[in-house]
Amino acid sequence: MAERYSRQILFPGIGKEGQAKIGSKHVLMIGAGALGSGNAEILVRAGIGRLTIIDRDYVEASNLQRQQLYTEEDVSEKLPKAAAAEKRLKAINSDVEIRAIIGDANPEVLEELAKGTDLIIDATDNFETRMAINDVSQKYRIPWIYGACVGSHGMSFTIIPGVTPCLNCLLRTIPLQGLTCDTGGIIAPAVQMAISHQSAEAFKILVEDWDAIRATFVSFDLWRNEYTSMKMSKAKFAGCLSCGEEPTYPYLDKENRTKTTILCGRDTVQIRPSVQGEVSLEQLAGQLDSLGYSVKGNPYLLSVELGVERMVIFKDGRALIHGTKDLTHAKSVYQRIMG
Amino acid sequence: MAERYSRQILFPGIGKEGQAKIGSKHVLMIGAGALGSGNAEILVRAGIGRLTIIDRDYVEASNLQRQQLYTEEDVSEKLPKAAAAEKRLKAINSDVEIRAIIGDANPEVLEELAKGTDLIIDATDNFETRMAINDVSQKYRIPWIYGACVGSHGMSFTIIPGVTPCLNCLLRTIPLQGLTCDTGGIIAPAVQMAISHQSAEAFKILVEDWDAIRATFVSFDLWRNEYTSMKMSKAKFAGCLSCGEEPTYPYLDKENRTKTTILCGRDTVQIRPSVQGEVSLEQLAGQLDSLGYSVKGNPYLLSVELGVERMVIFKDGRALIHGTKDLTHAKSVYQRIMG
Amino acid sequence: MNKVMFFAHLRDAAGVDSITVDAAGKTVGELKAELAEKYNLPKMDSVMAAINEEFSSNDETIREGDVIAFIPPVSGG
Amino acid sequence: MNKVMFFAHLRDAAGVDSITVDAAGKTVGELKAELAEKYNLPKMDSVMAAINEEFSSNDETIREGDVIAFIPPVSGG
Repeated sequence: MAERYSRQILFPGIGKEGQAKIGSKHVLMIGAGALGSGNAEILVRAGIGRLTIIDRDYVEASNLQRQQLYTEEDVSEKLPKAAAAEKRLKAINSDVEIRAIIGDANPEVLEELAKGTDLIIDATDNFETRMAINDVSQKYRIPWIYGACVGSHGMSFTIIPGVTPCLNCLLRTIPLQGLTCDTGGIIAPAVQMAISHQSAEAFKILVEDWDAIRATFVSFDLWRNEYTSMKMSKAKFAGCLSCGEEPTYPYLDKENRTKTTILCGRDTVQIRPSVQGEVSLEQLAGQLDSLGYSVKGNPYLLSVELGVERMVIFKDGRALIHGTKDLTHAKSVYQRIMG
Repeated sequence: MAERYSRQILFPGIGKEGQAKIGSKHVLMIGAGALGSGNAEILVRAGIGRLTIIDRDYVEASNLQRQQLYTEEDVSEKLPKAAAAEKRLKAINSDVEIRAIIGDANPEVLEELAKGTDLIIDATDNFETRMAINDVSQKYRIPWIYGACVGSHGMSFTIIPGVTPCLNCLLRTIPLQGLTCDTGGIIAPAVQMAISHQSAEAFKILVEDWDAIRATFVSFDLWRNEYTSMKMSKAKFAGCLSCGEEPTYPYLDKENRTKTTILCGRDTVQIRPSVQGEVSLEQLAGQLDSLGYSVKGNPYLLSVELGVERMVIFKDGRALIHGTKDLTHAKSVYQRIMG
Repeated sequence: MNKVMFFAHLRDAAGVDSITVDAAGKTVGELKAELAEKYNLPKMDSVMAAINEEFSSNDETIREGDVIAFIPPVSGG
Repeated sequence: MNKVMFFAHLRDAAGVDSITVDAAGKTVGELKAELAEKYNLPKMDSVMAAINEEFSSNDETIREGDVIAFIPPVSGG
């Protein structure tokens, strides 16, 4: 199948040399949801050498509208996403070495998986994992590509250690509430637009065309017909604890992460978010209510019915997930709503 | 599977009402290559009512790098793209009524297929078919969405009869040579970016959110980090024969189309393009040569080895495709090189 | 005067695409706090800001004529 | 003076992203013909033109300061 990659070898930005580089590289994909599906498929079709992909969730019916690796059969078999992704990716390109991991991408796991890879692609749905990716990227000098989407809106930014600012320079803290696909909805074109940007940047990094890297933070809205590029030359923060002069990689620290505990005999998991702060219960209630979730509350807490589970969330961001004993699943449920 | 579309129903631009509309609409997809694969998959995942998709080619190894509906198995079985697309789309969403047609989308076929549909999506690789789509769109008052990509570059424009200018207003004639994926190469991120724009516009048309339609002609280059929107308010041409005051729909006319003839006993098809004009043989030779094709020529003609077939092209655009008796295949070979 | 543009769900929250305010001399952080109160905007502390299409921290001082954009970071994927 | 920008493969053909020329008073069609010859640009007759980000036909007359962009239509799909 030498013919197989002929059309991308014809593209002057890749060429024969670039194709050989792509074939020798190892990419780590964090998440196998919408962005993970699309980014993984593009890289595998392009003939990447090795792909490691990690995801903690199962394929559900509500995923099919935008997660391109999955079919109705995967839903009825309740396959873990990582396993279903591996199956499809192998049918697409049997030459690529694929390692699929069913599990939570916590900082220890991330550090272990990242070692020796050439690029990390962000396909997660929460900022806690992104901040850990960001620290791992700085610690091991591995580029990573931020991407996210909600509704018809999305954004992307490429982070090259030692060259660009990092995500911690921009955010300085983990946003306590961010719009997610479960609270703001999502349409597939916005997913694909975020993927287009992430995968184009991935190709540039894999073929080592550093001059071509997009230096701006891009943000778009396909329904409102908007496209903005924000220059980032002044964004680097010397005091940044992730990429500054004296880095401590704070998001690899056990203190700075969501804690999950099973509450004995109660079929309930308690979630303590990594950042302390005040959640606006009123706003969250309004949002969840307008989305059709059944919400009850008082000034101290909110209770939301989420199908199988019920989530009770307190003003400080702490939550109880009733109806499960699975720590990873409970964290996933929490982060899908809270971001 | 009421849950299935929940995330796009959550998006305010669609909602329950929009989802019901999507489920009642019929889309005609012209082509099942890169743009056809991606656009069809998004619409089928979104729960479109009916999809008609037409394509004349077979799945080849060089398609796998960017055509997301196909696998290695489809290549080894040499499946027609329409058949392979139907198989995958049904596995994705068994509720959608899919009609897959293996054949050439010539003007008669287009007219017949378009009747009664709500939207035509351009996923073809040549301007002759696009101009015929454009005339059918005007004649039957059906919106269509132009999309195209080469290298890391692409463009899209939405055409609403009676509202926007049409493709014939912009081009005034069929470009005799346009860069194609076979001459300029292509990377998958550029395909996905064109699809993002086409499918977002498709959603707006299907849910009848006319105010949200992008009124500009969008053009981008992911490797050069460019994104341009061209305003089209002055582009409508009163004398346009497709959408002007006295339309004749010239591209539905038998005179204005590529003619193919089998040359008896020679295993050769002759191609006469719809537009007369001078092809720059020198430039074409240089281009094909730098792409690695074996090219010979003299001031009157060029001869190019294309794997199984050999194409001889004359200064006036006429060509002989040696090595085939299949009219549709010969036209496909010609248009892949000449656009 | 200064044009202030809202992106994504901030626009829904504010109810407008953009507003014109006199923000010269204020820092980005001060403008955020002011707008958060006036328009009841959620979580302005984690919203990114750009002045004339260039990323800006909360400490940056706004000058006459600067165009400010507020872009909320998005989490979905 | 006028800035003229080339997109996609026109840029490769011209060898530059953009040039500055004095095109005031000329029509878009005249400028196309002139540049086609000077830079040996292929198939300029089917290239779309924009003046100040607005689509423009070949008959449009260019004014001092106008920014012109040439966008070749792409066929691949």
